[in-house]
Amino acid sequence: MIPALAHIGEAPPRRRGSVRSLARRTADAIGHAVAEVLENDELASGPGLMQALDPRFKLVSIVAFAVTASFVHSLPVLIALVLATMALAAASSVSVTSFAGKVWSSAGLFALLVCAPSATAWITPGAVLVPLGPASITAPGLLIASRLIARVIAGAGFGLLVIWTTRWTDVLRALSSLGVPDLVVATLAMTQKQIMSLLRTVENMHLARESRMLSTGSATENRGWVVDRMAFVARRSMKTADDVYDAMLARGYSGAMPSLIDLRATARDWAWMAAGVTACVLVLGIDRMVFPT
Amino acid sequence: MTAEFVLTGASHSYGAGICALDGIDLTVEPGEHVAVVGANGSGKSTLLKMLDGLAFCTTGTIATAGRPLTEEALEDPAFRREFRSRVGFVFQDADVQLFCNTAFDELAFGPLQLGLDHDEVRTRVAEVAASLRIERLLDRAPYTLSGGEKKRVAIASVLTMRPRVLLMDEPTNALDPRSQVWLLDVLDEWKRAGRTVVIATHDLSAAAESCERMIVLSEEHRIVADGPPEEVLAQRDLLLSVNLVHEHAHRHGADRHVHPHAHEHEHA
Amino acid sequence: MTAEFVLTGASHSYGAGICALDGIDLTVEPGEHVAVVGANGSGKSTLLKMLDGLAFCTTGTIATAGRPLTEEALEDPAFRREFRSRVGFVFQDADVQLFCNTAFDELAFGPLQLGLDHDEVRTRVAEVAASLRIERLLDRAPYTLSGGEKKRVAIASVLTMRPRVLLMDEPTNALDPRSQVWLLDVLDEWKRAGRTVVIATHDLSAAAESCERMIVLSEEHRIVADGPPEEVLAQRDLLLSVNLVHEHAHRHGADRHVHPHAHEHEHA
Amino acid sequence: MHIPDGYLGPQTYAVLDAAIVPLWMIAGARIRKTLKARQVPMMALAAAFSFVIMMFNVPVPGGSTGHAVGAVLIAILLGPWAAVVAVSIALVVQALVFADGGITAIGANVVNMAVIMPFVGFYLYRLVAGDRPGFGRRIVAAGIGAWVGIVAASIAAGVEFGLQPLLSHTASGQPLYAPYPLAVAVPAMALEHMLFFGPLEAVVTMGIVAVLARQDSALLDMKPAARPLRWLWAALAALILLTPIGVLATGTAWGEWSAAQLKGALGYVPAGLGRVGTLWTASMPAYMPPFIANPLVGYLVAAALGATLVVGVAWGLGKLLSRKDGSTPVDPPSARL
Ligand SMILES: Nc1ncnc2c1ncn2[C@@H]1O[C@H](COP(=O)(O)OP(=O)(O)OP(=O)(O)O)[C@@H](O)[C@H]1O
Ligand SMILES: Nc1ncnc2c1ncn2[C@@H]1O[C@H](COP(=O)(O)OP(=O)(O)OP(=O)(O)O)[C@@H](O)[C@H]1O
Ligand SMILES: [Mg+2]
Ligand SMILES: [Mg+2]
Repeated sequence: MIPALAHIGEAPPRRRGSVRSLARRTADAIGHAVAEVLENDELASGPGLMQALDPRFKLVSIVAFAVTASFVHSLPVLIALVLATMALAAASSVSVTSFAGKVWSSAGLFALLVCAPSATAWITPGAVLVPLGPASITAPGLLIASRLIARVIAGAGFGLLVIWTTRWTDVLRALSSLGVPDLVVATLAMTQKQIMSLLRTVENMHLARESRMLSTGSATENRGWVVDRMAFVARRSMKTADDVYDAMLARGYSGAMPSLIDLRATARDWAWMAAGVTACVLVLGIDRMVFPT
Repeated sequence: MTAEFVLTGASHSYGAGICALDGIDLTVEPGEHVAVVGANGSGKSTLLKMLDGLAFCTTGTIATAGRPLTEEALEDPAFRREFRSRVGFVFQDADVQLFCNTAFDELAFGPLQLGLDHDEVRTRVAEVAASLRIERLLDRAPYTLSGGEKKRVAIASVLTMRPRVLLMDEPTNALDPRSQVWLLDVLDEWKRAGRTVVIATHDLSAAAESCERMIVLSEEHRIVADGPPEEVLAQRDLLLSVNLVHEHAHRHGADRHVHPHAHEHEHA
Repeated sequence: MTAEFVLTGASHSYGAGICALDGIDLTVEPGEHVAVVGANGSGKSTLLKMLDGLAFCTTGTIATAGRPLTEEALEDPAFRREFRSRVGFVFQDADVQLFCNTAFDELAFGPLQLGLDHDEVRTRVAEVAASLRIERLLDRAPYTLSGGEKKRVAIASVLTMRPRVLLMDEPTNALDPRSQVWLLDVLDEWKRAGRTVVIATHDLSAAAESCERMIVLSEEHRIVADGPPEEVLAQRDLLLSVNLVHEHAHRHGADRHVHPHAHEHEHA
Repeated sequence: MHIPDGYLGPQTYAVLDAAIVPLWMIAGARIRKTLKARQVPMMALAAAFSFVIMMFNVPVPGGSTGHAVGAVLIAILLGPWAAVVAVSIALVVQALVFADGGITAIGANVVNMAVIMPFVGFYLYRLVAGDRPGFGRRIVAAGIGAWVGIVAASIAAGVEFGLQPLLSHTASGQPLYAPYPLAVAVPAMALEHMLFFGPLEAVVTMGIVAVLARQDSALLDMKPAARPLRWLWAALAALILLTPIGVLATGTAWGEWSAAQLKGALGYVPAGLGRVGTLWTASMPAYMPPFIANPLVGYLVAAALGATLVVGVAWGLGKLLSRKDGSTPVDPPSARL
């Protein structure tokens, strides 16, 4: 399940007992998801610290950050990393509340649910902090859970920040100039386009059905329809892929996908790089020296 | 008699601030035939989708037959049934409208939804298929048809429901001349039968012929003209200002028939 | 000078015995502007695809500039390059033709494949975008555009390649009247510049204006008429027999301009 | 089942990340041969399809909805190697565009969902479907393949999680990454997928295969059986065998756990992300009573399944390999792709 699309099926605020059709809900959710990606493009082209960086440097940093965070063991340092992502968000004209909300709803909440039992005396015995009978929260348990949650939201937060501040086309450009084979980049590029057009197809199929559906349909009916539609989309997609390939051929496609790559690293990018390397070394140093586990 | 559709200050944006319609005030009376014209991207398709309850107002309101047309209202099974069987919609892109495995299923989908008995469904499908000359396509999968064949199946799939209100988005697109004439004949018939039609089109002369009212959308997504087609089309400066027509139009082009008899064979 | 295209007994079937073209004999000379007309499903799109080396003969042969145009021939990189840069194709369905992430990439795709340097590519894109009024759409993803905007991007993406031969499948479909006129003007320009154009269309009057030769395909997928548009369009019985026009055509409809001045305002 | 960053320690993700590079190269070379020039649009499409299939919400009894992964279906339609590439691309796009699944965990996610799932599912499908033309049997085979495929993937994910406390802990023994031992993680993952997502995957896969069998049976022609790599199966077998060893290693008296404990642990299902809450309240009572009450049973089922899987797969593999290449009924690979 995709966090950005996590509301699909859950659907936007739903009154109890309301019988919104599945079609309507799916169409909405998908439309919403597409809009979200579009909004992302707008944010990514706006002003801000991260937006101004060369996408190649951002891609490298995302890996560096995730790896560094994975080596950190101490809770204070992990919390510092979380705060750092928030500071970066603020510096990139991202609303910190919506950023934190997104991180929590996509990764944090889930990590919390997963870790909750490990914070209790069931899984981790130890000094009881909050006595709740068998569900008492223990000190070592809390530490274990917090550590994992902090690491997860730090990683997810930085990833999300890079995604929010980088346009997909720039990600592709960066991949290509970082030496990822043309064929792979071309496939990735087209996948995103195909996803969007498949989404459009699905959305429109739902709309077209909606416009001729007199009732919202029973669950069984909807189930049948959904499975049937997936088969339909599969078959039609095969034809579409053929047509698209023809269209590529018609415009001279010969296996290579050159693009107008114009990535020029500036002093700012190198400064970012230097700061990033220093930060990683510092973080790991402090983690191991100041808070040995 | 209550109006078929009433829009007050209706606007629609596609997320990210892409505005598609801006403050539309419009009343469509039962039995009216209204043509919506405008440059590409002016918001015609969005307007029709809103009338069909597929897109909703970002601001403003829209009502049909005296009831608000909102997402919640359509959740009421009775209203939904009444609305969906009263209003039919032909999409601009036939490809996206066709979601069944065969053209036959496509034509039968609506009538089956209406709960008609199977013989009646078969009769309707056969009738409509014959009038659109698509009988021999009924067994084919929609995505293997030619562009115009798809369009015909899309139109047929709405006609089998016999809706009282028809929303058509560029219905003559991709149709061959004969089918275009057939469609205009059908529109004439509907006018006599008192059905309501709202049609988005780029064929100004056909719109002028088949509709008694024409609405012009500007590139800023607002209504800038609304009246009988002859009057609207006479405002040449207005049409030029919304980029609907071209200064060369007299020499040739799609709107050349606005003044169809002003020149003699200069293009032959 | 060798002919641009020579077809001899060319046929095409889409598997399962669905015949789309049957024994076509046709020669297109360089600089000719040819209109292909026919009822829906008569095989116009298939013919254009064959001319563009995207569909191949089931029986018969097709040659371009003196060389056979087959799947194997196109595997030769030199020929392929020469052919693809010489011939451009505007698809009937803009949606399948647009496969890049932004309209800008779409316009730049062809020139980049030709190996032009980046400044040249940018100049071409800017030029074509301006003439089609799509500058403000360049950053948008094709799937968020309106029907006509997509069509304009599709046409633009071929024009940036500056092909010497242009195959266009219903290019004016979905375009607003102003853009339709613009396209006809462009066709005129190309005629003067000696470029070859083959265009499939349902707009008989526009075809008559912009082309000096018209080919009629029957519903049996054969060529039944080939000559100057005035002569072809005068054969009313023939056009009726291939279901291209309608008997009512005099009253109204898309082919009413075949005899544009024979009646006075009876439809007003 | 998308594993985010932070759950797996460096030892685990580094190994898995390194493992997928050769896998991708082999897969790339294979599809290059069969798909030729069409590979870009075709792979893009398959990837997009696997992405979108995860977005169709299927109503399941109990008032909730769920979605499928589709890896086995793609393997049936395009062959297992194509499925490797397609699902991998979908996962990479999800990570890079939607921040779903971690950057460091890409290797783990690819191994689970893009390698183990399609290969296990596909060969089981072939094994059960046999060479006979009947579509009924094919549909059943697809369902079994899909169910086992997703369960196998979930067991792999469970093993990856369960290894964390063994591999990385503080001096005092506190786990640094995913906190639950194999004995909790594996049955938790496996149960959830056996009871909930597995049946869903099977229903969806069977549904689509059934529709295709009726309407477009050419799409179901047996794909060339790309000769699977022995080491892949060895690795899989090792993973499954590790499970009981893990139990011994942790030495927990896990038969004494309460249902509530297991319930908490079951939260380990990233695929149920954001839905976990409703899932418990809505569908748990309907699905789980007999099993949940006794985790021992659950674990035994998982272990038995793993063992059956290994044996079954090995048997199928032997059968396939003993058959000469040419005798497998295949359509020319380039015919449709
Ligand atoms: N992909 C396909 N698979 C099977 N049959 C097809 C396919 N595409 C077209 N056909 C059939 O081939 C015939 C010719 O189709 P074609 O698209 O060339 O017609 P056309 O003249 O372009 O029609 P239109 O005016 O509607 O665009 C039609 O009968 C059509 O049904
Ligand atoms: N799905 C979408 N996402 C974002 N923007 C959209 C979407 N669909 C349409 N738009 C934009 O909304 C505006 C109105 O589009 P609409 O399709 O209503 O125009 P139209 O008048 O029907 O044009 P056409 O004559 O080309 O069919 C356009 O600017 C278009 O780019
Ligand atoms: Mg439109
Ligand atoms: Mg056509």
